[in-house]
Amino acid sequence: MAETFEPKIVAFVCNWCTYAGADLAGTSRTKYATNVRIIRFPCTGRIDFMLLIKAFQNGADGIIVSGCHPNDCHYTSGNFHARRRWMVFKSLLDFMGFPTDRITFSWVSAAEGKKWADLVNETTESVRALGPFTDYKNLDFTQFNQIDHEGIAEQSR
Amino acid sequence: MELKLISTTDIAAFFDGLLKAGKVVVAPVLKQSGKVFFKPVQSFAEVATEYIQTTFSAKEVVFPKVEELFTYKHNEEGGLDFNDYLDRIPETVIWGLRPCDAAGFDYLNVFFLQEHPDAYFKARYDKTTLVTMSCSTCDESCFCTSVDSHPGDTKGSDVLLTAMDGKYYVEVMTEKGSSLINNNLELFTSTETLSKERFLAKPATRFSMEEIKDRIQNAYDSVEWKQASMGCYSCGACAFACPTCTCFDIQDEGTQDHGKRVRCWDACALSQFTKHASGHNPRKTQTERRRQRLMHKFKYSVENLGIVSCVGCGRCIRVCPSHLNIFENILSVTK
Amino acid sequence: MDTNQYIPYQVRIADIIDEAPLVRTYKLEFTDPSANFTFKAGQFAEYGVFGEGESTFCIASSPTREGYIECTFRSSGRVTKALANCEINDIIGLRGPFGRPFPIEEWYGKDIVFITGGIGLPPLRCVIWNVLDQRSTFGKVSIYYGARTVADLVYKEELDEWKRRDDVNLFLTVDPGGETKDWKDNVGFVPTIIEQNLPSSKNAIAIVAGPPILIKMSMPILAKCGFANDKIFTTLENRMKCGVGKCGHCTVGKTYVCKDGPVFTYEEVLLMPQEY
Amino acid sequence: MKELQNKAAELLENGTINLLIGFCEDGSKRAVPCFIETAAEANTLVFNQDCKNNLSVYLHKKEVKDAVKIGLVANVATLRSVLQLLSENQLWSLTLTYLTVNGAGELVVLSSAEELEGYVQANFPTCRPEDQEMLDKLNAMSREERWAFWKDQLSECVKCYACRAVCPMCYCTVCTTECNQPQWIKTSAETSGNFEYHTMRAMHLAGRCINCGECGRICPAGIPVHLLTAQMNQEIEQEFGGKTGWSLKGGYALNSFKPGDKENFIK
Amino acid sequence: MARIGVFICHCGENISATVDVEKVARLASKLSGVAFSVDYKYMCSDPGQTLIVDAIRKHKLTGIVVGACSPRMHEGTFRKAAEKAGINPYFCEMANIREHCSWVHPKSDETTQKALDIVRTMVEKVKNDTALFPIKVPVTKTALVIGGGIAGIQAALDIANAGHQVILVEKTPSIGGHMSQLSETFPTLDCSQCILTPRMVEVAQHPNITLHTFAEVENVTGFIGNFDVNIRLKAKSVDFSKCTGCGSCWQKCPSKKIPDEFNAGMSFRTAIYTPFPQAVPNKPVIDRANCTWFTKDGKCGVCAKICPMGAIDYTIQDEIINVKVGAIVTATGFDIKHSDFFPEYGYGKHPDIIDGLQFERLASASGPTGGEIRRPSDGKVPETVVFLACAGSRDKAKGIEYCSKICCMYTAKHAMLYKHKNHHGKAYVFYMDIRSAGKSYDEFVRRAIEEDDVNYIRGRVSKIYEKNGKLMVVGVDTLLNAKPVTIEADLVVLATAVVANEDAESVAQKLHISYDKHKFFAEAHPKLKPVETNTAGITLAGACQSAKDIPETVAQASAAAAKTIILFSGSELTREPVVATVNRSAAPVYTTCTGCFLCQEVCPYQAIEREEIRDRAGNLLMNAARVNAGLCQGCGTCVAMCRNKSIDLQGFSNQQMLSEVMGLLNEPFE
Repeated sequence: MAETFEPKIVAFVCNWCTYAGADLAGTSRTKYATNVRIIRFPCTGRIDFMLLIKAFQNGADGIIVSGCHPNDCHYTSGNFHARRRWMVFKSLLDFMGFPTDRITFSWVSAAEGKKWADLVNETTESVRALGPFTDYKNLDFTQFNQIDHEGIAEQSR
Repeated sequence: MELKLISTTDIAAFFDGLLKAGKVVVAPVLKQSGKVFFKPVQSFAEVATEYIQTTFSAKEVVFPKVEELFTYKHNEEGGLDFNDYLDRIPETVIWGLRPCDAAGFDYLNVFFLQEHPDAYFKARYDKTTLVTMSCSTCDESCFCTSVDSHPGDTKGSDVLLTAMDGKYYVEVMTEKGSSLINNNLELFTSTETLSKERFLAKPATRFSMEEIKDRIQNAYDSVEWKQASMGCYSCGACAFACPTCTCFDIQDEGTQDHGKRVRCWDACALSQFTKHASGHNPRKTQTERRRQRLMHKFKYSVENLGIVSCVGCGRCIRVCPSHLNIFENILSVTK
Repeated sequence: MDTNQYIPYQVRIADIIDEAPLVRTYKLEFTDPSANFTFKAGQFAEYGVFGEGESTFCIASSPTREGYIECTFRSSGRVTKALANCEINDIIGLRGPFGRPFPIEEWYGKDIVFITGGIGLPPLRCVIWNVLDQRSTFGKVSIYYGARTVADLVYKEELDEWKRRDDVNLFLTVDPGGETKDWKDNVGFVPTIIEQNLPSSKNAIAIVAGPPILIKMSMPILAKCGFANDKIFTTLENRMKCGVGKCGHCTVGKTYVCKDGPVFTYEEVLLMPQEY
Repeated sequence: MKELQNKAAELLENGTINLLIGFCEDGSKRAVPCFIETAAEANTLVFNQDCKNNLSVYLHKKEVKDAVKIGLVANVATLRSVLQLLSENQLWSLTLTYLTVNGAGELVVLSSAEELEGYVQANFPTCRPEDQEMLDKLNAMSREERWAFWKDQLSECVKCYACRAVCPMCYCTVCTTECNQPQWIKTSAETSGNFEYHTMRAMHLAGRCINCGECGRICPAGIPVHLLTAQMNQEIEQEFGGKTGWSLKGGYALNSFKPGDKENFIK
Repeated sequence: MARIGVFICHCGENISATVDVEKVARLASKLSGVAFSVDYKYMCSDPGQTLIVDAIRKHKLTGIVVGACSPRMHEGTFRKAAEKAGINPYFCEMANIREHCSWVHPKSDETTQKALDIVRTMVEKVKNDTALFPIKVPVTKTALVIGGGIAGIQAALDIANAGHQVILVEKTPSIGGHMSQLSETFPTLDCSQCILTPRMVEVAQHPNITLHTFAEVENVTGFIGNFDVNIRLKAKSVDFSKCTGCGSCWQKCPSKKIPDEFNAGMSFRTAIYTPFPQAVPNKPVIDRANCTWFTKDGKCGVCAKICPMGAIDYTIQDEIINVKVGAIVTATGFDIKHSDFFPEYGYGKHPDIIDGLQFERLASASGPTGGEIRRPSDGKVPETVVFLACAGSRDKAKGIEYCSKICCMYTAKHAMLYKHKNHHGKAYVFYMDIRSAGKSYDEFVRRAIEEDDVNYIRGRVSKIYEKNGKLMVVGVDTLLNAKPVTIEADLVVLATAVVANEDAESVAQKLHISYDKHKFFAEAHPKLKPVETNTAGITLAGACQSAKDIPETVAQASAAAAKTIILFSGSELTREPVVATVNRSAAPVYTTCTGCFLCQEVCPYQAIEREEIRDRAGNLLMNAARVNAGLCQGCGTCVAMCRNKSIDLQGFSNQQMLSEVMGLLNEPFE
């Protein structure tokens, strides 16, 4: 492809730290890549792993998941639970051969506007390097639905 | 009907001929799991040879596990544009299915095309040709002979191949069939009727439709249903493996503006199958669900369409997690 | 090649009436004028909200009223909720008409007795209007209708109209406790009201629809009045997907409610297993 | 064998149990689950190597629950799942008696949760060698190879939900797959939908699965789904410690935490 | 389909400078479900809000999306507007196209596209919004004040005087805090003790105040209006009910060589002691770490023998008491760096290099020298005293970038006090800048320079070393073209940096409040909520938030008190309905919850309860989880935990979050 590939990056962030951190990046006019789209959760503990799958399924090329640093959770322990869940989820995806380097987990506090900007930039670059996420789209050639028939008809010619 | 012979050495050539003719050829393929599935193949080499029965039936060629009915998209006028693909289905040959599967197609054909013909099934079926292989082996799950069929049955097939040492005895049953043969007519020699008997497997006969025909009538009230269904975990394995199970669900995938409407297999054994939004479930217990399935195969379809919709392929027995045995159940409830 | 049963018509919501809590009536007009959609009383359709799916309910308007159809539904599941969120001028999908209608032609000259409760009225409304629009071709018309509370009564205006008409006997009731202070009609369960005003079964047809309990309670009374089982009609509502007797969801024994029904005589119902 | 039959008969006789869930042989001599309500039928019971089914699943079944006092012929895996279920506040309406055969081949009858716990801990199973072999094989693969492996496997899934149906831990009355407001999991068995489903299932079972391996064994399409949860359990065990189906107290890894938990994967 | 209104704000130029707001509004109108879309200069302005209200009424909108600033900024504003127009306020969502878009990206199509995507996402969310209604929670009208310094004292008195109960917890044996150590206070030079002591007494005697000295907060659970606090009453070893505070015990106590904290280590105290003569309560406690009875098991016991009241009780143990409070004022105060923090000044090895607090004690009439300024080493009156402002403060190298704020003023005060006491002595002040903003503060500094001729030298001190009995202070005078200066001093006073208490972090974690990187507690908003914390019901007072002088501290303390009193003004408070719920439905379903109760563990607020569901006959059908809306804070951890989605979070429901994701990733239109 001629023009550089612009990855779609979805950020799942908690309201109290990372969302505020992103706000701070804004108030301090820290510039960063436009590729990220933020979805706000009350707490990282609220983030359902299914949403990550759904995001990829619907065309996300990369995902950022970020919340309060350990001990700073507004709800005291949401991020601790989230951390375990992520760890298990990540290793599950790894085991299934899913490219987990497309998911960036991070802690960004309300005071770390700069860190947020850097995080977005780094993630955007790394995902751009990985290229568009197609594995998932390619999954959906079920044996006998017509799309595939065409596909096969093609090949067999 | 024409009768032909083709040598086992030429069979590959015939097969490749079909591919060359641009047909999609779906044939049994052995996968690393040790199970055999119907797959579109690119060469004769891929085709599995040693197998009693494929795990799932060939019905998914004409009735896919997921089938897109149409895509929809909002247009400028505020309405929607629909787009189905009925005209885009390629010529397909199913190779090496068993006579029981072919018999299944016979039922599917009647079922889907009666009263309100199913456009999708028809479109696929019209483009599909069945090249069936008689069974030379069987296992204790096979019981085709109990349901008025047998390992060399031509029912539903377009072409039936029966391996006779060194050659295949070819029974061409339909127009579709002969046009397939004509594709490489030079490979075939004509022959008179031969007896397949000694080349066919001998599955045990568990019962005869004749003997249960009457007793099935009041089987609904049999007390045996509970025992017959206690072991049922209520999964859909039997229905999904079955060559004649036709139940499906219709789902939308996408947003209100654009997406597709698909139909996918559903199974009467699943507890949600008949459940209303209110939570009311006409068939509350597994007993009722199991009964519905079996009664449908042996009684209801006979009453509605005059066909027993069980072809005795034994798949449901092989796949059942708790080894529920359809013919044992039928025997017990018709005692 | 036969028409594709699965491609829906597109209908525009022309009007919305809030009947009762969670219950709405939509007036639907076909976007494509050339669509010559004809149906008979008692038939149903599949109403689809794209992206959500389809839901089944009867056509509540009378075939005698042409150019539009109406449907009344209670939002309970995914699709009906989405449907309830629709606004006037939204486009929804419609497949149908499906199923066996009421044999109205066979009823000419006969008395008609309607018995229903709550959200069971919509399936009968089409027949009622059908009958009333051809009033002279039928005998006496009596309607027994009740709901849990006054608020739960649907088609309130039409109920008033029927009440005013002298060629309709409307017996309106609400369950005990469901009445409001200015409620002038009966209080009590529908069967009780029938007991108090027994209809004559002479040359008459009874049509019963509504909650199973209502049907169960009414049947003996009708029998007592001398209604033969084949003179009593009802309509079943099983889960349906395709509407054309293929998907298998609606089967009751060998019967496909969608194509063999939804209208059945009580005689036929008695022959089915109790799976509805 | 006889011993088991007699004991079962006795329990049914003296009303300790109303229903016994065990194994008997079907027409073709395969061990299949059976449900015995009278002492007379007890002589059909068998218990041997190919009695593989995890019968604890049936304890969620309405027809079975109605019996209240239930006897369960169980191997260790099954007992382990019962233990896990108890720790998850299930089976509260049942009075259970467990019949099993220990390593020495003698009949063991357990009639209380505590006895059960003791027995399970004393006879705690390890990962089946063939599974371990597969896990090692998969872990040795490259990311792409693993993806290809699972893609190929999952493309065969028809969503018959047998894996869910035979899983004692899948006792939800309404599964996420049936939640349609919103629709989390595609109903259709397209591969991506299958991926969703199996990821979801593995996540929900990670730290709860008791590795009976039934889901993999019975999968009609031959998909080794049990490997997913087996792998997860191993990772959880080494990261957070704790075994599933080990004690009545439970101790679910994903609803607890330690401030010092692994976080090297977090930027 | 819903009828959504989209309102795109220019925010003056803040958004429109980089985002093509007209285009966003135009394209938003094409989104499915959007019935109305408009852009406007200032949506938050009155006309802007009126625009919204009118649009909602005119177009019968069912929900609105405001594309403007962060919801943390104006969500409330626009929700009110929605409510005013007659729709439930929770049908209003904000699309953050300023902080998250226009401010962080250059003017470009991408930026506009992003704004569009953000709006579309919120449109999808608002479509799935549901009407929510505030939750009422009862309020316990008792306040907990942590810290008995001037901040805590002020807050406690204000709340108590408003008629509410106050529990004041102080970790040392007496209230008073740092202020009690000060000699005089700037800018008036009135005696600190004289103005403080009456307040301390008032606290002790106030009917509404329960005072717990020598006590610490153990842990805090619960939430605004309903905190549950455990307080550790450290073992005093003295029965206060018997003790009269006569003092014979500490006069007779043999272990007398314990550095006196109150005198900043410049004198000694005994093991049984009261921190200072005016202590409140004026009764002693035993410092067990230094008492031979405890260190050399059972030796001594003099105090017990001597005590006329038999009040001494070595067996007293720490006691944990539990209190229920509705609000908490955090006034834990500050600490200062000590001279050992400064390598260049010899790590505090030289006794005559002291910190400000020590100088306060030297200057204080109640101090070790009775108010005469004598140098610690040999008790001589110093002829030359050098004061160093900004010792550590505003020094990146030392990791303290901030200004300690009070040093300039107290250094001037110190210099003055010295001059007043020794008219012939010389006072030098090394400073970077003089920060004397504040009422009659600069005048005060001028007085030091002009009337008391204190020599102010603008410049830093590079090092201090000893040379024949003198302290050689080496620095530069940046005003005299950076000429190096060396001053022979007898005493050097470092105005060391103000820092957070060392236990600040653990206190914050007990209270579940956040803190900045210097361990000062974080206010909820730097400008608009300088007193509140992010945890509802907990406020800040004084130097625990940042360095403050006394008037500021007192002001903030009163503010904190005011916030608390407001909270107590009603018998119940209304809370955001963003809480989790476990689904319920009619028979035969009842609920989809399977009662595994694995969610109970994850709830930080113990908000998940068990409910037994029974049929009409009373048979137990199932156990299901239920959320206590009063306790639930809406983190949603349980929601993500629940396997079959039986729990959902109002305002962040599964439906909402999923449709956000879907909406976000739907192909960008046109």
